Amino acid sequence: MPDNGASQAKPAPSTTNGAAAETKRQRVRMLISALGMLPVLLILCIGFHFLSEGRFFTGQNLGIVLQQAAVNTVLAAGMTFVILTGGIDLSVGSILAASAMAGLTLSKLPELGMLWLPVSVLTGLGFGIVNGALIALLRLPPFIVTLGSLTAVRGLARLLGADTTVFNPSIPYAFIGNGSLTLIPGVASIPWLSVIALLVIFVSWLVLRRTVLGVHIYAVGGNESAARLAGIKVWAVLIFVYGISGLFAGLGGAMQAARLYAANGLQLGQSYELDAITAVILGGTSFVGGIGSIWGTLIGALIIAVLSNGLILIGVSDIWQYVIKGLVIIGAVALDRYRLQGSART
Amino acid sequence: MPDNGASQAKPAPSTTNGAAAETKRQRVRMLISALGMLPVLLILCIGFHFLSEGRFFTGQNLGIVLQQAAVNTVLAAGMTFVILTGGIDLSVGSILAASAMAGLTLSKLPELGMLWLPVSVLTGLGFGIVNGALIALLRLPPFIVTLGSLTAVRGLARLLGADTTVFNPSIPYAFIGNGSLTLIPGVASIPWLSVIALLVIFVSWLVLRRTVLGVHIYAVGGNESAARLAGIKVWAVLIFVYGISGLFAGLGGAMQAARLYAANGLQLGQSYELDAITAVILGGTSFVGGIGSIWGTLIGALIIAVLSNGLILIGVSDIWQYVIKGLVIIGAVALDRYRLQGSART
Amino acid sequence: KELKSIGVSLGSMGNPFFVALSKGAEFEAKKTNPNVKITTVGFEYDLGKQVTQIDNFIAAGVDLILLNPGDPKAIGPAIKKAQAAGIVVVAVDTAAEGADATVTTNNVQAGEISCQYIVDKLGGKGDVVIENGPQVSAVIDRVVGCKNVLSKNPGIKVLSSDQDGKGSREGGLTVAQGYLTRFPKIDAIFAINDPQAIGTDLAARQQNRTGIIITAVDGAPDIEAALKDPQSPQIQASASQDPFFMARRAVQVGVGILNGQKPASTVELLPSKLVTRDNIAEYKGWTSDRSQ
Amino acid sequence: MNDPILEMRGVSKTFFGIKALRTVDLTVYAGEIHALMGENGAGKSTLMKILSGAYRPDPGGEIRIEGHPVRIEGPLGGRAAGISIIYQELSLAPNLSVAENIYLGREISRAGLLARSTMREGVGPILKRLGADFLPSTLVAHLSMGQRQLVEIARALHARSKILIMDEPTTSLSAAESERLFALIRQLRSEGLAIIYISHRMDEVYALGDRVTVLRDGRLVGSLDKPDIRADTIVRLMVGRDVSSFYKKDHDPGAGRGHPVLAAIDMADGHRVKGCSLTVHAGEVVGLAGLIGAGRTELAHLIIGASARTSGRLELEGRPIDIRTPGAALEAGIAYLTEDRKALGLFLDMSCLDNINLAVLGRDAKLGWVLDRDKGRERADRAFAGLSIRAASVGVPAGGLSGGNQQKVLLSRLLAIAPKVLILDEPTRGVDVGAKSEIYSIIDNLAKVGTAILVISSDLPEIIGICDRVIVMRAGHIAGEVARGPHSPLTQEDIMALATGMEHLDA
Ligand SMILES: Nc1ncnc2c1ncn2[C@@H]1O[C@H](COP(=O)(O)OP(=O)(O)OP(=O)(O)O)[C@@H](O)[C@H]1O
Ligand SMILES: Nc1ncnc2c1ncn2[C@@H]1O[C@H](COP(=O)(O)OP(=O)(O)OP(=O)(O)O)[C@@H](O)[C@H]1O
Ligand SMILES: [Mg+2]
Ligand SMILES: [Mg+2]
Repeated sequence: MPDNGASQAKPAPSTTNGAAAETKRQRVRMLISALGMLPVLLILCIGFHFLSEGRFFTGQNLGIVLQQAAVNTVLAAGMTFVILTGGIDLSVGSILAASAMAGLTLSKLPELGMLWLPVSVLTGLGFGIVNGALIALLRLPPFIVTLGSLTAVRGLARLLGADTTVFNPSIPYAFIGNGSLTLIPGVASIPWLSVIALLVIFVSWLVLRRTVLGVHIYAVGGNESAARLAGIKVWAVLIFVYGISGLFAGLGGAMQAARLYAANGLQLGQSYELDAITAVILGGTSFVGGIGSIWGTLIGALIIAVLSNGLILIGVSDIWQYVIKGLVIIGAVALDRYRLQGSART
Repeated sequence: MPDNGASQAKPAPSTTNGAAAETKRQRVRMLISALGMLPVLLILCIGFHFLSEGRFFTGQNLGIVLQQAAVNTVLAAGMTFVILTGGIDLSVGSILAASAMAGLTLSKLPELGMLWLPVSVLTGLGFGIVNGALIALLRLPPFIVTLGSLTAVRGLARLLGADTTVFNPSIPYAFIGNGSLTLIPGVASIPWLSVIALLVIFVSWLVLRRTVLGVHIYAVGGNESAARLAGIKVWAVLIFVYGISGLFAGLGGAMQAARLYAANGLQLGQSYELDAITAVILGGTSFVGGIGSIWGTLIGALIIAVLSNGLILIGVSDIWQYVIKGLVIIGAVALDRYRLQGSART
Repeated sequence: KELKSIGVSLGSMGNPFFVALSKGAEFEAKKTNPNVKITTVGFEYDLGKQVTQIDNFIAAGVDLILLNPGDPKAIGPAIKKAQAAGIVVVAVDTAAEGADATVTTNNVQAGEISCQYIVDKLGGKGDVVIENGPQVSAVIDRVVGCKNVLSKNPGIKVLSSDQDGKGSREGGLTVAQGYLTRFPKIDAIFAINDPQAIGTDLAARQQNRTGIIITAVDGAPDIEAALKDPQSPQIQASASQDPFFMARRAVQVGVGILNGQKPASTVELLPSKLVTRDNIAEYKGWTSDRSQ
Repeated sequence: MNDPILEMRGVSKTFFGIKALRTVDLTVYAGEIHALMGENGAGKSTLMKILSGAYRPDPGGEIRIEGHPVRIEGPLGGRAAGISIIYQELSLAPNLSVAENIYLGREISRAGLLARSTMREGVGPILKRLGADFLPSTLVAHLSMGQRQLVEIARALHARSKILIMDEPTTSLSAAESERLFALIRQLRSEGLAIIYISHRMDEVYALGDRVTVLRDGRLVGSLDKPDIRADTIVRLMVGRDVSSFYKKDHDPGAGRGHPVLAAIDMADGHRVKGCSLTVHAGEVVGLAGLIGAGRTELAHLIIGASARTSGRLELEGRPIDIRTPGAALEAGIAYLTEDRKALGLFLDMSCLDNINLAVLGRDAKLGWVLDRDKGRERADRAFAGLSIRAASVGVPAGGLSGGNQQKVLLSRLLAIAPKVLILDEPTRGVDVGAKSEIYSIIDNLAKVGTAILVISSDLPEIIGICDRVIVMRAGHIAGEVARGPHSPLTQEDIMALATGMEHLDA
């Protein structure tokens, strides 16, 4: 058998030792690229700390930052799923508003009040699945479908409250909006909103990196027609990711409702989709699909929250906040590109 | 010459006649796909005409629709260039506002007042070129760059007017905003705004379809690395398309300024980018790049304008306008997809 | 207690009204303490964003928060949180539940006088359009005021009140173009603010429609110009507010509370005055010198 | 001979610390066809991309053209130096027409306006010479792989350069097209062009090559002149050892031909496939031959449900089966290897590990969902060893591998399924001799254990070498079948006669 002999005669492509070392090096490299924006985040934090005369790194302020990042983190996690498949979901802000409205309206009914939280989340899931079905089954472009539902669901959100603010100061589970989980009594505590956000990130990571479905999501994003030919049910994957995005938007709506005790169909969640997308892209996920990680998204969301918090903390005027935010976003990506130039990514 | 013999032995691949017929068939097919949404537009118009008891197809109302479509058409034309290369420009609304502010501020100076129009347009061009340079030279993702300038340029627009509304009731060239070009005295006239929009579309068509640059734009969108290997200066093409998008946004700013005699750095042009992108995508241009036509964009922009105008005309309330607009946008694309299913496109 | 730093959260900083408000607040605060630190932010009508801003103010350790509440009731919990951190909260332009004090224009009354002007001019008979705007409480109040007056006059027919002019010239222009095509006869239009009124006028002029009475609320600089402009005779009145003074009052009240002086009433309503083409010459406007 | 037209001296190239080329020398004369050979990943394409300006070489080397040292700056520099190239990976813009692609970067314009009709006319002669059956105005997206390759060739020829580089130009051409191309190449040689020709097909190198240069692991290992060009010498230089039997066919289909496994009856898509029936038995390797555009790929797509059929039915092991999606085909045990590995096969950004395991993830998973990463890793390591895939590790993205290695990764995915029916569309396209013989022996071994195998190939020697019988398609129909009898071997002539429709003329 000459062919077998052949493959033996040749030096094995890589010894087990070499392979292990290589894998390790690759892991480190992946970690670096996943945590790509971490240096930017740290620089921002330290900068704000000094400029605000030491007000940034206080327990209270960090709690506020975490809490402010929470809703956007949850939306961005859903958005990460969608963008990994090469799609986009513009409707998360509207879905968030509609879910919050549905939840709050229900919470005012005495018997069913306790159900408001699951109802909120399921409302979001429902809208997400409709988006997904239109995209996956009718093969419509995600941008148009979710732009359509951005508009239509916003209308529904307004209808739900008859265009007024729905308010319920005694909403059940209000603690998730404003309470904190005590880690060490009297010393360290973490807002429930942040706990939820971190859980969402963790679950997303599990799904994306530890399940078959996760690989399928990356595959659909990397090469949809190859995925189809490889036997992956592309339509199911697409419905799943838009469903998840809707679900997380619904959860975000519940979080906002618990935080504000109120919701307004017109105002709530306006242009949240831009913040969520920004977090995802800052986190290194590619618009083309197939490349990216959920940890990057978390860091992206934190950067946005730190930026908003820090600029107010150091007393920058509203106008200049715009200018600086815009420049920092561009600068962060430019820095990242520059940093990666030496490494394996092109 | 053995090769010649070979090709003669085989029946000639296609006679000249056959070739001409094939070309013609292809043209027809392209026309159909370019005008893809025309049926939807017509259905909408006719529907609104009946529902509004014959108020839609009046000379005056058509003039209003054309006028309302004008600014979005101009923005969408620039967006078509960008999307054809596979990019996106989210900053057009902000650039429009900044250009209008710059123009209006200048128009109040007695000596330089007449220069406001070119200054507006050039302001837009300037911002566009900055966008393009960041994208082409630093290789940053278009979404992030233009999202950054969406925010930063908005801040600059507010700075220009010190955060108030700048107004000038006696702005030079006001006729382009509110006047009409008389075609047949007393019978037919067309708003100057629409004349400008149509000119923009025509020029865009010339550039895209009749110049070398146009082919290069399509090539970059179709296969960027192939374009690079063919010696096309991809960076120059990218700077050009973002520059054009900025230029048209500047022109849009001038049109708005002349129409409203006023501009407000914060409010003007808010979320215009979504309308512009919607027009482009409704018009059949693909987000992937390389596929699409400027005529489709025109029809897309008209659909949006007809929808806004028609819903007000038949007295649908604001809330339901949202719901219906969203559904019509999705429905239009779905219809288009369905229509094409039988034809050669896959 | 000295006023060292103050946080201001207003609707939208691109609106001249809020700019005037913030200037008034700055003026009064600087008068109290020249070294005061003022942070002014716009919440773009997003309640969540406003709550976030209040959190940030708490973290930054301000003494006084001046806010234009995103929702009169729903902002309550956030206000409580600020108060728990020892911060005085004063609401301007819109009342807020639980605030230490509120200083606002009487928006219902503003809507009333603006529409009363229409009724008077029409002699109690005619077709009127209420050009609505974004559903925030000030706008809702104005429309309520307007409807109060119009409904007392059976001869007045309200053609429509459910279109959103987005509070801007452009929105007003677009909506009015639709109205003018839809209704061949309109006698008067009440726009919920000045930019919408001007946009409405532009639409009417474009279509050569005359004889429509347009009124609004605000008394902003651009309506001042329009009321003086012979080319826009259809814009006839605007119920003025005085944001500069309103903010000054709010800061005064707030400083008072900081120093232990409870105001007589938690809500201070500033009456609105109607500016018309006749009395425009006497109108001081938002930008006139305010150092008195 | 006279002075060389091209001299490359000490050219090196490093990709992120990995040396792809180490001080390579290459000398090419005008009027010769210079074959460049080497295993997958040896660095052939990289060397040529340096020459065309697509890559910048490491500092230190030198390139001389007609004796003058040149620096080639970018693709335009390559063109200015008189070099044109057909890239191995097709580099066309699918959204542009054939003419626009051929003229890309060198468009003709008059008064600033594009002269489309002039361009269309300008490419007519060259397309005719290549025997292309499509129009200059056709969109490239509407062309099949083979037709696209003809466009690439037309583009390179059209540039009228001194040095013409062809990096595996015949990978998707059928015998007739290849022959026409060879005639053209020979003619260009007689016109004084220098042609650098890269191929993994020995027969082409014998037929064309005046000289052969062999690369191994980025190093130059030798040059052979015409008289020395023999399979054994080349192969020994390439792989550093002997590869004795090339085509491998040990399984015995003859007497003990198994039961029919796959039967496709009257398949049609109302378009390109017009009623085709075929049967493949267990343990049998059936070839599917035909000219490009005959509809072979399309027929395979119909069988696995990748495109919708308008008529026809399938039987698997005698039972009717309804397959509408590739997923259903895989579940039924029908695996398909695509001819277009970049667009339809691989996930270039994903690791080789994921690419190899993709189809069996669900089967391996714990609790039905949770990835079994150890199993996946083992499988990938086995595939790497078994097919001697060359890459830094199983973790590197598949996009970074050389073409042949990518093909092996893709093949590993299908083998992981252990299918009943294996449809291979151009399985050795762009694969080096060593790997080819490995793939042939894999096919042979699968046939031995009873797998039914359908091989679509445009490489006739390959079809003849490994198949038991050959079905020939022509213009969407099954034109006939050529069987291997005890005394009548398969011949290229019989197949070509069916493929071109010449058998009627003979009769
Ligand atoms: N752009 C690139 N980035 C990183 N590595 C590369 C790149 N291009 C080629 N390589 C590596 O360089 C080596 C040589 O590749 P090359 O494509 O030149 O091989 P080849 O001889 O043409 O092989 P084949 O016969 O399979 O086409 C391979 O190890 C390949 O992985
Ligand atoms: N995506 C496509 N769009 C339009 N036409 C196509 C497409 N793919 C193939 N064709 C056409 O279909 C016909 C059959 O193509 P197919 O690829 O099935 O043939 P084939 O015999 O497999 O040829 P090849 O050797 O090129 O693979 C060809 O004439 C080709 O022009
Ligand atoms: Mg190669
Ligand atoms: Mg094929």
